[in-house]
Amino acid sequence: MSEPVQLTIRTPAAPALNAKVRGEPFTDLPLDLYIPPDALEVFFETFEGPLDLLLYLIRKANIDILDIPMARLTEQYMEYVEVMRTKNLELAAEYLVMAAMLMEIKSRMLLPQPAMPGEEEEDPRAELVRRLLEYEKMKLAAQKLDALPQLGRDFLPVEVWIEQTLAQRLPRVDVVDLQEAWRALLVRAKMSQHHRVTREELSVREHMSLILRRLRGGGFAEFGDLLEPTRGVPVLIVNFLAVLELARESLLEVTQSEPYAPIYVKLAHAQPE
Amino acid sequence: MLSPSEVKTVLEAALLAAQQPLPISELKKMFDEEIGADTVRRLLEELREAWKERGVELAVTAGGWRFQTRPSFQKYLERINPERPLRYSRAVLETLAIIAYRQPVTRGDIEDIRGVTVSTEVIKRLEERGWIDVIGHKEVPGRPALYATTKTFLDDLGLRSLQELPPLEEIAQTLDLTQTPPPAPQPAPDEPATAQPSPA
Amino acid sequence: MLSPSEVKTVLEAALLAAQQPLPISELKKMFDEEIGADTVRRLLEELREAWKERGVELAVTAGGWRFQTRPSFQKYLERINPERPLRYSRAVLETLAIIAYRQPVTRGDIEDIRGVTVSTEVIKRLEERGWIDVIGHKEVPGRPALYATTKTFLDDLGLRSLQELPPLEEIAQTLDLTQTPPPAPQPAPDEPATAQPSPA
Repeated sequence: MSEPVQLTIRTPAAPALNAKVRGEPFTDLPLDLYIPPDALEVFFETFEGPLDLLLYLIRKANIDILDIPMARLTEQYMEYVEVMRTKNLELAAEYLVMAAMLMEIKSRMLLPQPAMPGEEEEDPRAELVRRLLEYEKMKLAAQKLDALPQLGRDFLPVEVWIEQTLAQRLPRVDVVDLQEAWRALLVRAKMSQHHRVTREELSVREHMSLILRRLRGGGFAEFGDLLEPTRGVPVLIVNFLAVLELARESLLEVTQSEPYAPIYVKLAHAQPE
Repeated sequence: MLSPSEVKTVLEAALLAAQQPLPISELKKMFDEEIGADTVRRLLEELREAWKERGVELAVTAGGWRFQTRPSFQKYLERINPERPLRYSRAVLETLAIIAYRQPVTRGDIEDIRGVTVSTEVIKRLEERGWIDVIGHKEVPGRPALYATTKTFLDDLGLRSLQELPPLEEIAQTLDLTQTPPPAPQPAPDEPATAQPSPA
Repeated sequence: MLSPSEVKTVLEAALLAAQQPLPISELKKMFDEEIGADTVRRLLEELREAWKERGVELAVTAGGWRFQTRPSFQKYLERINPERPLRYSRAVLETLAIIAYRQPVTRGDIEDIRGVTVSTEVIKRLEERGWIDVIGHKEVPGRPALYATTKTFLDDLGLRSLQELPPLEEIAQTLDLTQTPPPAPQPAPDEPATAQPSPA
């Protein structure tokens, strides 16, 4: 299809058209509508769907929307749809559904009318007109909404810095948070089997940390001192287990020069810090 | 006990620092003394008057009182705030209009009015902007979501309530086709050319 | 050509709406006309003077000029800007929990348990808070640091010792993950039943 597209639309006046090609608004369309092929796609893209196209045809031809000449409108609509099809423009299914609807209305208009107006029989066009009017209302409302000053686009909120005199704020953490964190870990890793830590183990681990802290200087400590025997049997046992655990994890070096000599403990490879 | 002018200074500082519009009920909380809502309102009106000639104005929106820059200053401010929201497509704007004026609506309702399918993208953009949200589900098969506009929508457009939305244009006097059509040729209802916002 | 007072109005609006301090070089960009840095500085000084008696002041920081509330107004503002409690991210909380319950641990240990890498940022935040520190190095290749919780940690959480942390078994049981119930009701030897601190 290389020949130019020729559309004839009888139109007495050209009302404002909300269409733009390359940023230039289509204001004055010739009565015999000729659209350059490369502009055609842009032209059709300006329509938001069949209702939008129909509205354009109606308003352009200055048709009374309450008394639509169905034959003429359907014919013009079909011309556009045909152009879209022949130009291989992607034609949304809605355009075809609308075409079918228009034809149906047209054929119902041909049926014998009831003798008197105001009878039960509804105008076959009523539903279409209702939809066109509602859509046009919303289309215009959308333009008005867009014309309202908009935060971020047309004006900015004022939000001055709040100068804090108080100490820097720090996040709060309480025991429940830690509990929740651990619970989350369990749920994720299903590690209950691997990490069954008992209360005793926890105290062992606490004392492991304490012993490491004490030895941090790098020197030796006497095994007996580390056990803190004066703090009672539970502490002594926990400390003993802690030292064993540390030694097992190669964190401590335990030395004894000869049997029954004092046992000394120091950090493995302690480096002066 | 603070003098009225001290109260006004506090109100001004609070509103300048606020992250969102503040209603009078909230502003009152700053003062130990019982200060009536009427007094606060009067002082706010005085403040608004005092800011009249500035680049920033005190406005009232759905959420309360807010300082905001005047649109006429945007041309200066945008040179140092280069990030601006993109303009919305017609699909987004029409969907927004339908939700704003016909809420609560389902996606199906929107599609009926627009005559085309509404993409998820369009709904998502409006949701992400915080302008619409799901307020329930329609009790029909599929229980489709019901959308409505939010307070943020009103705030961002500087509206106090949905009543302040631009009135819908009455395009035809009547939808009732059984009545006699209007005798005069109907003037084209298109908006004047100036009403259409010019794209930047 | 803007008059000096118009320029000042624009400067004020820009600074009130700015999200961060603005240097003079930035402020100058708003004007077509070549307005000298000296002029801008003089106008800013005038603005600063004009705001002297208000709840908001124009201040100069390292990054430039900015409006900020006066510290003396803090007491009013904080009643309506209820500071949302800051929260640590899940990564920080889980890392802290692991160090608390499994100390001394290396970063590798933490990563094993969490199943994801632990960022230096997370460790640093806890160290800066004074809640964890390095108490040694593990004698394995790379000599990774061993982390443990500090006394500050216990103090800040209102604990006398780590044993007052909720027992892990209890946590596990509430999940119904452990098959076998504990053999006997566990009598905590050195701790009254009420010792578990109630979170404030």
